[in-house]
Amino acid sequence: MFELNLSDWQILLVKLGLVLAIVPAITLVAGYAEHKVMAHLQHRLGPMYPGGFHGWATLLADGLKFIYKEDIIPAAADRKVFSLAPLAIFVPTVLTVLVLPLDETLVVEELDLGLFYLLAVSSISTIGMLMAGWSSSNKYALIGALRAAAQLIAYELPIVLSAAVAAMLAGTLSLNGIVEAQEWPFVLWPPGIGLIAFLVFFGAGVAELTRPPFDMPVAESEIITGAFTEYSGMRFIFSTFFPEVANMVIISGVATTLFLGGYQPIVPLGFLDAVPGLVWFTLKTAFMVFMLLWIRPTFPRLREDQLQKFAWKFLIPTSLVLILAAGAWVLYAPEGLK
Amino acid sequence: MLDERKLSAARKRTYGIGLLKGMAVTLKHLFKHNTVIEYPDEKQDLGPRTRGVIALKEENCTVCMLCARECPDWCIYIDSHKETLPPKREGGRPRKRNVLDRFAIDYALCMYCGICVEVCPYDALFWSREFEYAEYDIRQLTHEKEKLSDWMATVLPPPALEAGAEQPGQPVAATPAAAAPAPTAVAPAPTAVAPAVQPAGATTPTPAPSMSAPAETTEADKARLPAPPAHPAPRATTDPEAAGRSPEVPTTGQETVLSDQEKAVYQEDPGPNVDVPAEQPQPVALERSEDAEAVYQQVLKEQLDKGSSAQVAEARARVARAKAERGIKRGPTPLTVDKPVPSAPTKGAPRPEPSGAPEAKAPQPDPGPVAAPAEAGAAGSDEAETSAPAAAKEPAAEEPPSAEPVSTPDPQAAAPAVGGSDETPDQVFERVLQEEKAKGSSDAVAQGRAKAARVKAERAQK
Amino acid sequence: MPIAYFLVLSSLLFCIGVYGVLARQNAVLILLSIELMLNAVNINLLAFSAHLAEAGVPGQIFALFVIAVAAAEVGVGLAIVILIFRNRQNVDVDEMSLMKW
Amino acid sequence: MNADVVREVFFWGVGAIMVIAALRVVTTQNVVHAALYLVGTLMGAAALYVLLLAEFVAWAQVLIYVGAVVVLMLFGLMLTRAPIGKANYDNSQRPLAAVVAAVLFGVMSWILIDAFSGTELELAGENAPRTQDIGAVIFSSYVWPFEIVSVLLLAALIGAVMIARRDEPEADKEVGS
Repeated sequence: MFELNLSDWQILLVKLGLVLAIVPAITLVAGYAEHKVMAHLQHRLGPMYPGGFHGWATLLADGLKFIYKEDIIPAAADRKVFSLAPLAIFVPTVLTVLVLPLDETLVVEELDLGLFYLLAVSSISTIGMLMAGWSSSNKYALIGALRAAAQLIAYELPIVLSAAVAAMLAGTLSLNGIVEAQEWPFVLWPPGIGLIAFLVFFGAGVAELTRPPFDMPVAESEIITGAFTEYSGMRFIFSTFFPEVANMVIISGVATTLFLGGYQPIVPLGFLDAVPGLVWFTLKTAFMVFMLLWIRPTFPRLREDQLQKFAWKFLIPTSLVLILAAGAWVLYAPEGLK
Repeated sequence: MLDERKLSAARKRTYGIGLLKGMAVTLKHLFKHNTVIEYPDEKQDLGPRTRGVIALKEENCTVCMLCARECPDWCIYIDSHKETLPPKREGGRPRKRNVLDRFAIDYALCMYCGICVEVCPYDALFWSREFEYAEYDIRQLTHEKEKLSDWMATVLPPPALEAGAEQPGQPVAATPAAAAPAPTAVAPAPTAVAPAVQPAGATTPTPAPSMSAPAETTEADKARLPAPPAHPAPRATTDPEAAGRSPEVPTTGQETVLSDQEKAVYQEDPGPNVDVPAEQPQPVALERSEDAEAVYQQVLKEQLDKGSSAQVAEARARVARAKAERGIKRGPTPLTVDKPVPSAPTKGAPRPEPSGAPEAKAPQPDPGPVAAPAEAGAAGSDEAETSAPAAAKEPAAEEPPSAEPVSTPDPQAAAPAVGGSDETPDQVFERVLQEEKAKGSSDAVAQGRAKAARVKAERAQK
Repeated sequence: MPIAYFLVLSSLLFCIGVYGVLARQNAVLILLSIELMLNAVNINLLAFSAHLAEAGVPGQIFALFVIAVAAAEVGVGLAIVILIFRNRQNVDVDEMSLMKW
Repeated sequence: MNADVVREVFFWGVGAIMVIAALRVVTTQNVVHAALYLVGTLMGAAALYVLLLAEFVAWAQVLIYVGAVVVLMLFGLMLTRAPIGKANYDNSQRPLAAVVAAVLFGVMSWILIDAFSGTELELAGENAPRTQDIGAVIFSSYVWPFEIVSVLLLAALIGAVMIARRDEPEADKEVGS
């Protein structure tokens, strides 16, 4: 190995550069998986041509196409806000990746408050949605933005609350600490609480992604592409495709970290320890991504009121009860069971 | 009855199970083989009636504009001009015919409703299965008539008739006149369409002339003239191409299936150059007009006697009754022969007149109107003089199709004179102006018509 | 690092907030200005918390309480604004003369 | 580079952004822009909290202020009236308000500088309070204020719902629920 003498901020820059390179790459892979998995779930083939082998280069071709597309800003739009909105969506997405522990030591920036940071940063993108929708000067965009904001705020709560359950059980907000605190059989322990918290987190996560069946904010049959109706070219990519797919991976990664034991081996067998944690993390995250891809073509879109009802009348009460249960478990569970 | 409470209770019991079931369904499909046809590499066998592209049989087009008018998208563009043909016989009337200059369909606008194909009374438009005509430039999607004609080669034959359906050509074959078409049947059919178009074609397949022979059409038109003017035979799916058809064989070239009503029309007033079918189904029209119900019964009986299926017979009888009722209501008012249709029969249109065509069938119960279009069409022919007496009986007679255009009140009728006389355009202008004034037209109208006549005359000179 | 930096910045933000509250007539903009003032207070609290580190973290806790109260204030404030807008199609505080007789 | 210099540069950069954004909040003639400029101030404040070793408060600021309060504000603006382009949102007291604010700032900063001019902050990482200290203090010494704040939040929640709720008795009977 070579030795490099880098100061702290230089290391930080290198890490940022790596993240900025790797996140889009992972997004491309996940986007391609989305095309293919969804196609096969629907008896289709998905992209077959670009790149030769099963259309592996489809998204590269798509990206090229979007780069070459004209960047249109509507005449009546608020230009400044309109151009900044994709940034306000894209940057928080990248920033969330920084704290995900891919392995025991493989984490860009290990924060004491990892979980809190993650939840805080990911909540910023809501503003980007509102900016995009309002500045487009388009009623569909505005309706889409308001729907998106209402949905993101509503589902932020069950996400935070169910993540709090994980933090309570682990006794820390550090993501590494949460992973370490989990033991086989991860989700199923403590009985009931873990699994339900995981399901609540997962359900709210699907809604946070504004993916089907919770894609009212971008329901194309009513409001075209919602807040991004007026976007084109790279701005469109950075405000819709990229955050959606990247967030899909990130939510899966967070769910893996919080509930599925992160980089720990799936079953506690001695010889499996030889496998690097990154592999386990990748496997589990890929499984979660597959679940998300599986859900998408399976269920029909909810109505806006059903969507809100699901959040406020089902997920939030459930997660509040879970918090009580988790507290009781932490305080009163016999020492042998914990 | 569904008990709502039970239902909701059942829903509650299975809360979440439905979601899992749905997931199971999609998962099952993940492992099934795909059903995709990888289009450019493999092609699906499209149904024979696929609406791919509309083909134009140019020779059949009479520029009646029905397709352009009915098109919901207004994607059909038709330009035409009138040509004056010399009279066929000495002393006859010069004839006019529409010549198609441009026929274009803008497939960028077309929504493939097929209405143009449906309304075309002369079978000039067909569906073809071809669909791969995408272009890089949207302007290329406007297919001009050459391209539209090229699609004709890809038009499939019509589907076989239903069992028990009336075979095309049967009634015609029953007439003595049917003997005549024999020679035409022998003629080779140059287009891919013709043979296939008539499944029962043994008796009547009409030879289609080569589609790319506009030059011949003048001759062909002459030959086609005697075709029954009032009966475009919309049911005939073949191309009723008349080239090589003798003037004496009016109906046979088309495997035209004449319904009884139609035949009845012939018999009432066959027109000068229509061979009356020998079958003589009795000119019952006069009686029929008395009572719609009687008409119904009569037609039903006739049809059944003829061997039509019960359904067909009933349908025709109903049509007859409806027409009879309408005819009674309307009374023997003249049909709109004097309506200034683009190519009124009086101008010697060599083809059956579209505007007259539908009406010709209508007035079956009422002999009065029936004769009008039939004659009007006939009057346009070179044998117009022979029909003059008949025409005189009709309201249309106020516009006698004589060779003397000076007296014609029809504004458009001014035109025939142009080709026929040696007047200079200015003379034509003056003359028409005088005529119009004499007729009592307003100054503006008279001026306009006169100018139009002059322009036509100028064009004719060139 | 002099604590005065933070304190002066805090007072500057606070005064900007005061100006906003006094000079604006749109109710939502007044709410925004109040948020500015609350933030100035928070900076102040945290600066002193850092200054008095040996006393523990009461400054941070108070900042958290301020944030929580601010959230509650915004919730109720916006509800009032929306109610007024619904009744009067206007959120101008100058025209809110409901209490005047 | 000296850590103190870095901190100072960081402070001046962030402080400048905050002040400019705050000034735009109170002067811009576009309500949505005002709310978005407020985001700049709030994020700057969060950055300063990190500088002041209050990481937990910083992320709480981002989560609650940026993620919820500003979004709520924007929501409220768009539900009331938020035209693109300029409109007048100032009243006639602008000069007076400016004078008041300037005087207030003058007095406050004079007092503050006078009182704390020599005081230096120790911002090195080693004596930073840990998050678990905050938790421990909140749930011991400050448990009553904490409970009161939670009741306040609940009251605000219910109050907001009751105020903003439309009095339509018909709408209460929801179909099929």
